[in-house]
Amino acid sequence: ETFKIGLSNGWVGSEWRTQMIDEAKEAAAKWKEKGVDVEVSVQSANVDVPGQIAHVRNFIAEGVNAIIINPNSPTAFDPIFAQAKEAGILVIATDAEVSSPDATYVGIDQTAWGAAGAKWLADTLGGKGKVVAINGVAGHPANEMRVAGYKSVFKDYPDLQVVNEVNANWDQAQGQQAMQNILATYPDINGVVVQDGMAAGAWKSIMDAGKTSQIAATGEIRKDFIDLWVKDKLNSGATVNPPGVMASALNVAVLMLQGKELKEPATAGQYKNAMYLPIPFIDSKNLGDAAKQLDGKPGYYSYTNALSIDDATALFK
Amino acid sequence: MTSTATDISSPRSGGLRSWLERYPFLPALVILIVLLALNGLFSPNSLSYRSLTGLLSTYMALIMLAIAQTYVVSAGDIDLSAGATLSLVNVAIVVLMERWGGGAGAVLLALALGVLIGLACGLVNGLVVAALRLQAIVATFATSIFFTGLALYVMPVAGTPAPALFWRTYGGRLLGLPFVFYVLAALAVLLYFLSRTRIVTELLAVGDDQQAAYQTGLPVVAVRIKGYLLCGLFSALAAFCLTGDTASGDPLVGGKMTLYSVAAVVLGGSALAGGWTTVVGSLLGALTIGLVNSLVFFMGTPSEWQNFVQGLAILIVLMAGVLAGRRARA
Amino acid sequence: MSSVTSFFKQPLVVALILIVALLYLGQSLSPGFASADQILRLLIVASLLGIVAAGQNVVILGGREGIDLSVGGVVSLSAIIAGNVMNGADGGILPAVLACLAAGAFFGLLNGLGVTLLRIPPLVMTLGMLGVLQGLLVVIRQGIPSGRAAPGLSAFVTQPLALGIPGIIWLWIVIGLFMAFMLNRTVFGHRIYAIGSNEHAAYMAGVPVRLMRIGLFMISGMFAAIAGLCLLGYSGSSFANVGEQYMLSSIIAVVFGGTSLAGGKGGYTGTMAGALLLVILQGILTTVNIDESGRQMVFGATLLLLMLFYGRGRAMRA
Amino acid sequence: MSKLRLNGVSKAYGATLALRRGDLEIAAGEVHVLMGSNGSGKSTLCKIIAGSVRPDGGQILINDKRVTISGPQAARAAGIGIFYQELSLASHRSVEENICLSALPVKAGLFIDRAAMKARAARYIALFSEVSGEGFHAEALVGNLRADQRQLVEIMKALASEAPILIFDEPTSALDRAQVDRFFEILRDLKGQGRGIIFISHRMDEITAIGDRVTIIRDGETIETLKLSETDPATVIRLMVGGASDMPAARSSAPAVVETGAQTAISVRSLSGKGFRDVSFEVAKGEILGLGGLHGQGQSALLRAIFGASTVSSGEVTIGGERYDAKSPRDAIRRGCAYVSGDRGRDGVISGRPIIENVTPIHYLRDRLMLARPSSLKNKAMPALEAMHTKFASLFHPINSLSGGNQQKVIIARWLIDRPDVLLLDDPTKGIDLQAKADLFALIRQLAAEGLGILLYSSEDAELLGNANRILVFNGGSVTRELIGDDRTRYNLYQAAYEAA
Ligand SMILES: Nc1ncnc2c1ncn2[C@@H]1O[C@H](COP(=O)(O)OP(=O)(O)OP(=O)(O)O)[C@@H](O)[C@H]1O
Ligand SMILES: Nc1ncnc2c1ncn2[C@@H]1O[C@H](COP(=O)(O)OP(=O)(O)OP(=O)(O)O)[C@@H](O)[C@H]1O
Ligand SMILES: [Mg+2]
Ligand SMILES: [Mg+2]
Repeated sequence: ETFKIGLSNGWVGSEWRTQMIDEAKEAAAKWKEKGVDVEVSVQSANVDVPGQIAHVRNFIAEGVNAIIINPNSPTAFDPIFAQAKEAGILVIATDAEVSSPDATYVGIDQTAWGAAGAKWLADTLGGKGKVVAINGVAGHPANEMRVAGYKSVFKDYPDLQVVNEVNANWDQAQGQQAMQNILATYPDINGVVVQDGMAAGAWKSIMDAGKTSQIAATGEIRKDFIDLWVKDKLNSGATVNPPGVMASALNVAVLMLQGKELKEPATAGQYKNAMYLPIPFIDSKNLGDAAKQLDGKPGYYSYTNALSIDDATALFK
Repeated sequence: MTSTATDISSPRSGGLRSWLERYPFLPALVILIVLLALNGLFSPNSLSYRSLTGLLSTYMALIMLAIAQTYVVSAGDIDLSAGATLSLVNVAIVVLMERWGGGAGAVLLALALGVLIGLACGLVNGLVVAALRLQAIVATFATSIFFTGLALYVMPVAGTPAPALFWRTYGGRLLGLPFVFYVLAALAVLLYFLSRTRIVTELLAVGDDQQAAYQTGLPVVAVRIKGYLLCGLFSALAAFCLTGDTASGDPLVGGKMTLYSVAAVVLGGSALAGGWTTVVGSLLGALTIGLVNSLVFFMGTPSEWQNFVQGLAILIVLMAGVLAGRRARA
Repeated sequence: MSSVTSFFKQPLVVALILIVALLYLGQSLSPGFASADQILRLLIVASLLGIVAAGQNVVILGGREGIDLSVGGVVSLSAIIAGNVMNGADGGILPAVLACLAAGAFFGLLNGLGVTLLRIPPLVMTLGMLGVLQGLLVVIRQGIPSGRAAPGLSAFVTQPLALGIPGIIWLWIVIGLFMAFMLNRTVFGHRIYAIGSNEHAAYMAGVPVRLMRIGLFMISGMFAAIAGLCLLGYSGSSFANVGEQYMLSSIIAVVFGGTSLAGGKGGYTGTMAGALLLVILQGILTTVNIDESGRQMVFGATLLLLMLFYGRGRAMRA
Repeated sequence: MSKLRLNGVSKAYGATLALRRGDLEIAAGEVHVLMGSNGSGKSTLCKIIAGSVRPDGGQILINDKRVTISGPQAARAAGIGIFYQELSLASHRSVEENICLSALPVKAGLFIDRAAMKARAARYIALFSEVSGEGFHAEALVGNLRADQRQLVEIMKALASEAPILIFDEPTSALDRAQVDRFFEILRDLKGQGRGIIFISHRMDEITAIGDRVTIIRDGETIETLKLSETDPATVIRLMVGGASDMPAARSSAPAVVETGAQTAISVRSLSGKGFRDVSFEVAKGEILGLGGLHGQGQSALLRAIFGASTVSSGEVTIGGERYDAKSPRDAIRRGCAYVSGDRGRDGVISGRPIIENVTPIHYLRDRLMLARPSSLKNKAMPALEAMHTKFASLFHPINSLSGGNQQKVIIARWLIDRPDVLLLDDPTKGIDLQAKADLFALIRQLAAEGLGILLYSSEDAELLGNANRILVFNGGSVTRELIGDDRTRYNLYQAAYEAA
């Protein structure tokens, strides 16, 4: 059996994205051992939305069997996915959900991701105190879902007060600067909900201000940060959005191409086309394990996990 | 007045040079044809009727945006808010179409309002740049932030779908031909008539030497504002095309397109300094960007090198465009 | 009387007045904003921007629509190079500085060659170079083990060095003095203004125009590289796209400082104030609790409003 | 009834009082000459009438009715057409578009009526068809034209306004004799049609040839209006410079030929390049070699090539006996060459920068300076500026605050700080007033006497005849005649220039 799968990534501004592609390629290689020839064809470069639509067109022209996309927009691909489907191509989105009924989402539930961090923080703070949130790019669906996630949790903690929410565009330095400004004007905060790489920045500011012991904040999953976490015994908890999501999506895609059917059809999420993967969580309890997994990896390498072929097979009839 | 002319150059207009003077987009056309050929070489499928139609419909938005940019560049200005204007119009028309029920009437009314919004954005830019005399690069960057804020206010998160009527029309066929061909034809007619208008000549004269144009008696401020209005208009049209192709609203969709629109203008053979521009060139330039991206893929570039090769290819094509364009004027 | 008004029309004076006003506003909106500690921290952030803006400044002063959009890419690249060269060890700081400066100078050289030999407009050349740099970042990150700052570098950026003031702020002050001296008291500085205001006349007066312009882009690349190095010290570890935010903000800082984008007019002292102004404004906007859409609208409108104080073009009618 | 009357118009640029009290009265059917030394406010006055400068006070009356001119557009509507001293052309537009730009003919309210535009432009182009030179046609891009051709376009543009009041601010500064003659014929025609014409020139012969009345402006103030037929040049000049100061030396007799045997300063052998070919000559130390002929016959091109600003295709140049191939002006300057261009806007003025930075760039290079110490630079700059009698408030004021002529003096002064061996003068007096010209030529002769070799190209015959020891007449890019000794007459110069090449 031979399957040709196109991987499209429209933004290369973070190491997480390159790791995502690498892991997906490795996953494809693993299928060889099972006698399935999975050939991946990758388009990964900074493009605008039309540019990524062109990615999909290129794949259609190339005649791939399936397309796995980390989309630059949740909604912009509806017409082109329809065309892909017409051409008999399986479309799977990962990392960010898409509205197209012609695609399946395989990845984590970003709302649950946001909620998990918030839950940890609320419990850590004993359900009371002052909290600030440092969010990603306003208007970006993944960000808005995560925001909705933490809001839904904090709603249940009346003594927990969110005093300010700012956006630092998923940029570590901007996260650091935002935290610094916040610390100056809200010297008495107890907790911070912060996403991804910005967490490293925020923690840097917290440490520079000498407030490491007074503040609990969510963390992130790169080795550099985990090392710091271990060394300075930070009061942190990190929800994991593993870069392995695309590898998971690829395994699911191959099984679907083989004509297998999901035990539970992918009907979750706001667009009723999602299949959610489990979301790992790192806190003081399993920090050691996480650190072990990352041992010997470069500093920007993210803690990861993915559905193995067997895990994925188990999801199918 | 530091013109590039020297009084020793012989003012002969021979062969190639006079061709280039008349059709400054020729180099861009050559580059485009070469890229098409290369794409076809690596992936014959990419030259199919279907693929070419797809290329056109996907890059129609960038084409419109590049043309929008060309009009302000003509007058020696620049608009870094073109992409944000596109986003704003995109979310506004999607929200309006949805609110009004998505029927034909609603679609047309929303489009009409979209044009007005584009014009309004153009007017704001024109006022701050020409009337208040702020420096175009920074002032339009500031307005781009403002417009993005507005777009986020109108639609806090991407997601609202456009009515099927709208995008099915745009992506569909009419009398056996893809609808984008009609869009292209209409665009060609519009550009032809615009090129014959007084305003375009006046924009170019202003871009050439603003003080001289003023002393000649041209209403420089009004002319520049009109340039921004044209830019706003075409940004709105770009938003229509994008909405047709993406069938949804996204408050951030245009952000990355601004710099590509500037690149497309230069690729096409226009002088960024103003006074010498070609809308046809900008159209070709936008397609060139699309083809470079595809070519990098079809050549089989390893994924980690794709961004680099793409950047390098665009830089090289930019250089080629500028060099050829300069030959035309030198 | 007229000397009083002209005093208040100087960009630097305007910027300083605005800085004080903004700090006051910040303090009243969110108490604690103008505390000494916070001002120092704002100064650290401003100095990062200010160092990038120094290079941007000379390129803009040199005219011919001079602008360097590739600074963001160079900042990122330099942070990554520095992180790997020093790899968390103080002994690696000096080699890292040299490596970064070399890289910055190299890409500046490429920009300069494109602009002078091929006569590509700077906006286009440096925009293209930015694309190349972003691609290069992806490529080199692939095979790279680490990006950690040396403790010495981090301390230099974030910890007090002398008189309670961090080293990076001292560095910025030194750069400010150096720039003022270079622009006003050296032949090189005068020549920058000369090529900025009338390139051809400068050429006819024996100024090595191309060499100069290549030099300006190299200076810009090197300042961006220094900023990238300091940014690594600031954030502790390097990551892709660290420098992205400096592309347009460095230009805004220069414009806020009263330098004309047309070239040949302006200076660096104003730019320093401009950088500080921008950082304070962003700081205030972070601390006030409003919606992001509102924040962006306020930010955009405030930028426009502040620009009204400077950099307004000449009226057509004298 | 007067077509145009100005009463006490004034204008200050910051601290500089450009125009103190401008009074002027133009009658129908006259060519009214404005005379005044550099910086006396002539251009300012014209620009006020044309609406591109806002006056601070005073009245403007057109046909005896008080008007407010709010801008160039309003001026046009009020019936005023103008030729700007610094031109107002769009270099990437064609000749015809430039001519019609201010009022492009439209049809259907939107579209340019190209046929109408072509027809209109053709009328004005035809006026100069005999003298406009090679490469001049309706569709040529203005940027591709020579300086004199561009000036013709500006003239056509002014004429195309068909305005009852026409202003010409130094329209002839780059024109050759034939072009000037043609222009004057047209002016006489317009006069016949009853237009009121303001004409500015620093050339006395032109003024007497075309003017009816002259208004003299000194230091921004109207001094007097005279009928030219009732006065003589000496009176006019006396009024211009003010009673006290001495008159510029009356046209001195041409200097003698430098005796052979003097050392050679520069020698040029079979030099060819863009715009000139096979030019050979030698200039002795102490000699002033004139380059004559019509405009654009290769004189400028030759000087620029020697200076390294354009390429040489064959031949050689030696300075002081040494082979010299300047690849750039920088090279040339290092080897003791100096070049003064008449096109100061393009080649000279570093606009917006202080006067001191405009005087010192050559000194920086010759002395290989790294640091710029204001005090020591000032000591160097002052004598050079004083030698030119430059008027300025302070060395640290921007050069733009000076009038055109004074700017030119600053540009010349930059070459005098460190003495060059060879001085190339490319129409150096363009836009300089009579007094300054006299100063300049006195200086040039003195420099020659000190042993410099000087090459002088001038579009004014009198300057050549009065100062050059020898004159090479250029035609079609090569030297067609050499005038020595008593051959140096206006007649011979004229004849050689017009000979078919
Ligand atoms: N032949 C020329 N005629 C007029 N202007 C020129 C000429 N050559 C160059 N220039 C102008 O001068 C600028 C710089 O020229 P050029 O690059 O030769 O100087 P440079 O190489 O820096 O000097 P040098 O050779 O002394 O080091 C050009 O961009 C152009 O505007
Ligand atoms: N834009 C300006 N800014 C400041 N001062 C100016 C400006 N234009 C002219 N001036 C000053 O106004 C005065 C008159 O200048 P104007 O150009 O009218 O002189 P002019 O009589 O035309 O001289 P010329 O014969 O040299 O052309 C001069 O002293 C000049 O310095
Ligand atoms: Mg004048
Ligand atoms: Mg050179």
